Amino acid sequence: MSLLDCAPTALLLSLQVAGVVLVLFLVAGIALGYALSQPFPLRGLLDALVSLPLVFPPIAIGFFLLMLCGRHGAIGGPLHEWLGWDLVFSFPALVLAAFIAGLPLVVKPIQSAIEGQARELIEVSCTLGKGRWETLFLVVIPVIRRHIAAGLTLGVGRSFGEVGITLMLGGNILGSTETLSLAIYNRVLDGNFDCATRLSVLLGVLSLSLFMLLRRLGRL
Amino acid sequence: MSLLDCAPTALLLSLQVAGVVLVLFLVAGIALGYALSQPFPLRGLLDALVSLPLVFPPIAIGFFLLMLCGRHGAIGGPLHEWLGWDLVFSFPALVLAAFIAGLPLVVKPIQSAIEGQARELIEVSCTLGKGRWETLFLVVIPVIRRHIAAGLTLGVGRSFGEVGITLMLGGNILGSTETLSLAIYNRVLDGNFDCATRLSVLLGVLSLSLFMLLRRLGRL
Amino acid sequence: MSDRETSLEAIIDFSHPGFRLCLNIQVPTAGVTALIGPSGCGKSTLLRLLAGLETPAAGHIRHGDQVWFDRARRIDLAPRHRRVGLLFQDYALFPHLNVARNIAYGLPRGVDRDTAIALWLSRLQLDGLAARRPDALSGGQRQRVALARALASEPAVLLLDEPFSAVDFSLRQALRLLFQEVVADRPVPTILVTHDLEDVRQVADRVGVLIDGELRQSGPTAEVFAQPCDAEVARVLGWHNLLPVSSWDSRTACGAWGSLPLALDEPTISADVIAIPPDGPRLDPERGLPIEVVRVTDMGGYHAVWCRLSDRSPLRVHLPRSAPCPTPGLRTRLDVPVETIIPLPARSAALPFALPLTTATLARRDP
Amino acid sequence: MSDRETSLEAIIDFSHPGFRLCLNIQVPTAGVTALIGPSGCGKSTLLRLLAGLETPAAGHIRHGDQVWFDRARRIDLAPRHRRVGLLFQDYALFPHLNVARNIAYGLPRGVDRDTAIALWLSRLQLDGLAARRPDALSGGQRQRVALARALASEPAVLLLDEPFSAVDFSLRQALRLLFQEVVADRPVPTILVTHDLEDVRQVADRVGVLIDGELRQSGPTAEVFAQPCDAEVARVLGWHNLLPVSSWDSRTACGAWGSLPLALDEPTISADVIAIPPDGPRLDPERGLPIEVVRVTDMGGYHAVWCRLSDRSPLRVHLPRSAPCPTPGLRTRLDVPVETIIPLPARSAALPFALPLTTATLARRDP
Amino acid sequence: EPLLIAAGAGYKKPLMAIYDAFTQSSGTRVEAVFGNMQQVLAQTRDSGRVDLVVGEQAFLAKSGLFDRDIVLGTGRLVLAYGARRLSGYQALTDPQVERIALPDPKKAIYGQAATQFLERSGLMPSVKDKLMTLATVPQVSAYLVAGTVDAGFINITDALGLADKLAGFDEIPTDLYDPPVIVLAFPKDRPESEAARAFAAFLGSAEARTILIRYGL
Ligand SMILES: Nc1ncnc2c1ncn2[C@@H]1O[C@H](COP(=O)(O)OP(=O)(O)OP(=O)(O)O)[C@@H](O)[C@H]1O
Ligand SMILES: Nc1ncnc2c1ncn2[C@@H]1O[C@H](COP(=O)(O)OP(=O)(O)OP(=O)(O)O)[C@@H](O)[C@H]1O
Ligand code: MOO
Ligand SMILES: [Mg+2]
Ligand SMILES: [Mg+2]
Repeated sequence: MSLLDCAPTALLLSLQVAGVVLVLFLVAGIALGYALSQPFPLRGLLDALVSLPLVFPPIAIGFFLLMLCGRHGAIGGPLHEWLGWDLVFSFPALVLAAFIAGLPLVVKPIQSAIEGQARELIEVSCTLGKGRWETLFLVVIPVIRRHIAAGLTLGVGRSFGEVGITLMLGGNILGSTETLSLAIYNRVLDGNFDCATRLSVLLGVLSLSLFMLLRRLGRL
Repeated sequence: MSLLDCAPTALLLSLQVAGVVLVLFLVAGIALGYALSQPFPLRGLLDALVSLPLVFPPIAIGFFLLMLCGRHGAIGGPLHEWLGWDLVFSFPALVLAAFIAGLPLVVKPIQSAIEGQARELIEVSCTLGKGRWETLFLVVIPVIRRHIAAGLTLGVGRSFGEVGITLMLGGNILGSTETLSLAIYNRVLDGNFDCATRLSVLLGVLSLSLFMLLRRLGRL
Repeated sequence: MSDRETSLEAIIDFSHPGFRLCLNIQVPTAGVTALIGPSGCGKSTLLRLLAGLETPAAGHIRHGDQVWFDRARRIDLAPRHRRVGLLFQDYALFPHLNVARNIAYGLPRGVDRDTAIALWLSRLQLDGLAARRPDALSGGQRQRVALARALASEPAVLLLDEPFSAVDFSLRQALRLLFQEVVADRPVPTILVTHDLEDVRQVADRVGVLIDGELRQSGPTAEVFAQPCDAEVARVLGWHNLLPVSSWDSRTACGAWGSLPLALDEPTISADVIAIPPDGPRLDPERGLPIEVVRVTDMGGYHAVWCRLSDRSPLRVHLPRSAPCPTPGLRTRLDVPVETIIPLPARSAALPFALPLTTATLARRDP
Repeated sequence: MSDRETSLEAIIDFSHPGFRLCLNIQVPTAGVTALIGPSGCGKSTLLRLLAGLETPAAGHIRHGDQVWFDRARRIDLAPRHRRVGLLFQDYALFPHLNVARNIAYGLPRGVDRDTAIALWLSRLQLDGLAARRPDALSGGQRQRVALARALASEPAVLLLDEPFSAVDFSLRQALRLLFQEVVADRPVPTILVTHDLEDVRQVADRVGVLIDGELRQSGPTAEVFAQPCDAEVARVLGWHNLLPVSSWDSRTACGAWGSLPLALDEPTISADVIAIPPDGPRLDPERGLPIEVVRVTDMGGYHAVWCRLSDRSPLRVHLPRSAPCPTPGLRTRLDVPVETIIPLPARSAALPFALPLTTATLARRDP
Repeated sequence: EPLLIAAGAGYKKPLMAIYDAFTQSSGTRVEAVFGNMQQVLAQTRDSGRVDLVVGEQAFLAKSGLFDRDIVLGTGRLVLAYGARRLSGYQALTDPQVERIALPDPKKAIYGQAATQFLERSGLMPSVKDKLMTLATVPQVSAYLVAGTVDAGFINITDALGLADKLAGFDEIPTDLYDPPVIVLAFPKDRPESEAARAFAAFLGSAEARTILIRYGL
């Protein structure tokens, strides 16, 4: 029995989701981390909002998001009526789920690194005539790259393993919105431990290579 | 309808679990972060092992742990036979689940902080005659306390929200091993959205206060 | 542009808990202005304020016609628009960039990077280090990279915080010459903070003495060195042998160390402290202050003799090589000619601090 | 314990990519040993090696009878057991501890903390700063806290990397005296790395000159200052006016700057470079090297005249106040008496590096 | 366009077989969703994309999301053994049996069925203290496999699927509980497609019947 029998398209799907959220994490994680490291009104609120998804059971978050984004929901309703666009059960839904689950893990390490290490270097960069954006790209990001790598490792790792939100929003449709971790979840609940083990090994190897890659990047 | 009708003992149970894992995270998170920031043989392996639980669907991890710690399992079997002790369905099982889910989130930020900031200060401390342990407590921990707080926030947050492992190992037994997040999970799956919302608000408020506390600690 | 147009003028009032900086400073374009003062007097703080990294509680900062800061008019130009070349006392190099890229970081647009990098590397004797990261540099090498970075950005104002403190004597000499050249080539208001009085003498046209957050004296270098306004300034200027006076009249000064003759013409001169220039006194077993010789050093042109007065306070005397050289441990006397003794007040008033526009603001802030 | 017993001896071979440090050093207990050398020559690296923060590729380090490091015998004592008081060039204060706790960090057991803290605060003129965190200190204040921390730990060996570089002149003077006192009270092998030659002259009993990772000269301070073994050492020692010689015989030396008479007795003396002590020459429009006066500074006891030779190389001359003072721009000549001119080789061999125990090891490592 | 069918997790195996057969005969692809019934209902309501739902009749009717349904068959309750095989359900009173797992009667139909059985068989008073209420059927199965519980009530489909990992199982006589009626229901707010009707028709075919019987429905 080959892996493909267990979950033919799950691997590809998971990699696609991981690829997209990796990019989203890079952008949103760094932007939020940078923003949260500087004082502005209501910072505390934003700070809490970012971390909050972490503390709720993913399946509950999934439920609430489903209600919000479904055809009868406050967001999903208008979207469906005016644009004819359904988020639920689609690829973007998988990405949204992975994003929400992993974001706090990316933002926190980046935020505390900027607060701790980059302050004086940001000042130098300003006196040398660089603006916020240039400073971000030329100084902040490279200086805290180790922490960015750590954050991305956590965030992408978590979004690999996430089941609850993905299941509710993505639908867990066999062969279509079944990610690798959903496939493991499904096989486990079916009692198909053989497949579950194979898929777990696959996921493990995949994640390890991703970790190595991110670590290398953080060291550069 | 009061909160107590929704889940009479869940709050207390969750707080107990959080309290115990907080202590465990402090110890294990800092110890592993310190160890992983220094070169030693097989460091890469340990590093990967710590992060790995993150990428698997919690319910799958729960399953494998259940198989391992159940009465027929490689660990649970001998324990049960010789000591008459069952891990599964007990309070320690809840703690184990929370610990495994949150540990990588605690270790990673601590590790990258020690690697980045504390190096020279550790050297100074050595020349001033302090050993590894004294240096750890007198220098490393206080210097990276901001990152420790960030790590603990993530770790405890995640262990609050964790459902999959807890459900399998703890049993999700109403009134006995039903944590707050399991209660939310259960109410949602029962279709009791009213209770689920109340409990979510409770969990949200609880987590926010914990976050504030940890942030204060990180600033001191 | 006339000199007046691009000079830097600042009136600043700023506080840290337990420390207040309050001064009025003008830095013309031509020549170098040295800023000296005891450790902790506020030099680095002043540079940070001028660069826009801290915000004054009151006052204004003007560069030529451009207002950088004005509390009353709520103007506060961002640091990056001030185009200040600031050398941080702790260098603050970018740890992730190699030497060449650190230097190139602030290069203005349109400047050829490679040429500029090569130029600054060779000017600061950093050849061969272009590809190194800062953590693989020695202290003096780091300092020179930071200096190159500040100079290469072609700033409109140069603020250098101890730019030569970590390099050896001969390199320091070379850097001073280089610095004079650079400043002569592109005259901009330049403040040089330093603890090395050689730097001041050799490089600075004007000097300001900052003590406890106040500008105590300022003027052309030679003038300030020749006539410090009080003993604190004299100490900053490296005057040796400042003896505290417990009582004095126009003819004599007495202290724990003994007594010495004075020749005060005007009664307005205070002599809270007297200064004894080291090449004034002669050893004479017969007359003068009793001393014990502690140490004698050959300084090339003369012998430096460290002695102790009767109250154990140290005194330094320079004897010509032709004079007999005493041995450590010798107890003898020191004849101090009355005309060499310089009377000084212990402490004079600070230079005036003017806040024409913002006194109203200040008053409102502290009811 | 006899002096020999607790002196510090090291034979060290160590490499960074592109830099090699290779020397043999003995530091006796009594007195202070200064270590000077150009920026980047390896001074800080040597201190780190002695403290055990870097590991030599070969060699050994002994403190009295105790072997700290021996490559051949695979001994490498951990830094904390070496009891070295190391002042880091960049201070490396603990950012989370206030001044008092930074100072108290390394206090030996049994010492009363409060007394010790109060003592060191007042000794280093840090009173009132006990409760401050390092980030609220000025550069010189930080340096003094780091110095207090190193001294207060009552180390068996003191290694200070530019301990006075960030403080003003008069405080520096006070710190030198304090330092001499402290070292006299508890004599331990002490290495003082500094770029300030005043520090060396005033504080050091011995001096070692490190150039490019090699010990080029070492000996009693006065001796080394009086007779540098080559031009590179002379430059480190602050000798002015080192002119490169392109050709010479026993009677004349010629260079791009012109030619000067020599009086070499022995043919073994090389004159790759000649040194002209600044108080040797006299201005004389009639004879000597043609010069242009660039700048004149009143140095108190004399005038310092900076001139340019015909090849534009700088020259510094000290004229007594009694002599007429030239004005900048004046073109005249400089008469250099032949007996003041000092011939020097450009570069001499390094002091012997001895690796008696470990040559075998070395050979094995590099086949 | 593929047909999206959502169903309770307990019917996964027979339904997957039927979907395969249907796709082969009609050429219409079936997208399958399985899960907890609440989840399935929420997804049906909020996604608007579910064509058909398979579940227990009364439960689906209560939700009010459906117009009509077609009966597929009845589910059957079994008592499965974890550590070692028992002689039958009467052995549940044996003191050796320490833990008996059952799905939550409030949300799982087999939980309800198990309670009915215990009441009607009169075993309830003597086993009450050994009962362990878990959330779902798969969870009960998991503990059986892990050997953490001695016996547990699950459905026959699961029991057949895990036959080699369990110590054994016994069917409960259908007169001791009301067998749940499994139906195929058509959501109200989704227009009935051709394919959906074709699938409903296919369930009546001999091929589909054979599969359902093979899995004990
Ligand atoms: N954040 C702060 N809180 C309180 N006091 C501060 C803070 N930062 C600096 N100070 C104090 O302000 C004074 C001026 O500091 P500053 O760094 O400007 O001194 P400095 O003149 O540059 O001294 P140095 O020559 O030693 O570098 C010092 O006495 C310092 O202790
Ligand atoms: N990690 C490294 N990799 C390569 N070269 C290095 C590294 N660290 C230091 N060096 C080089 O080693 C040499 C000695 O450095 P060291 O810090 O000992 O100099 P130093 O004598 O203390 O100079 P300074 O007076 O400027 O502080 C320098 O040329 C420096 O560039
Ligand atoms: O904790 Mo989850 O709901 O299994 O991803
Ligand atoms: Mg300063
Ligand atoms: Mg150094």
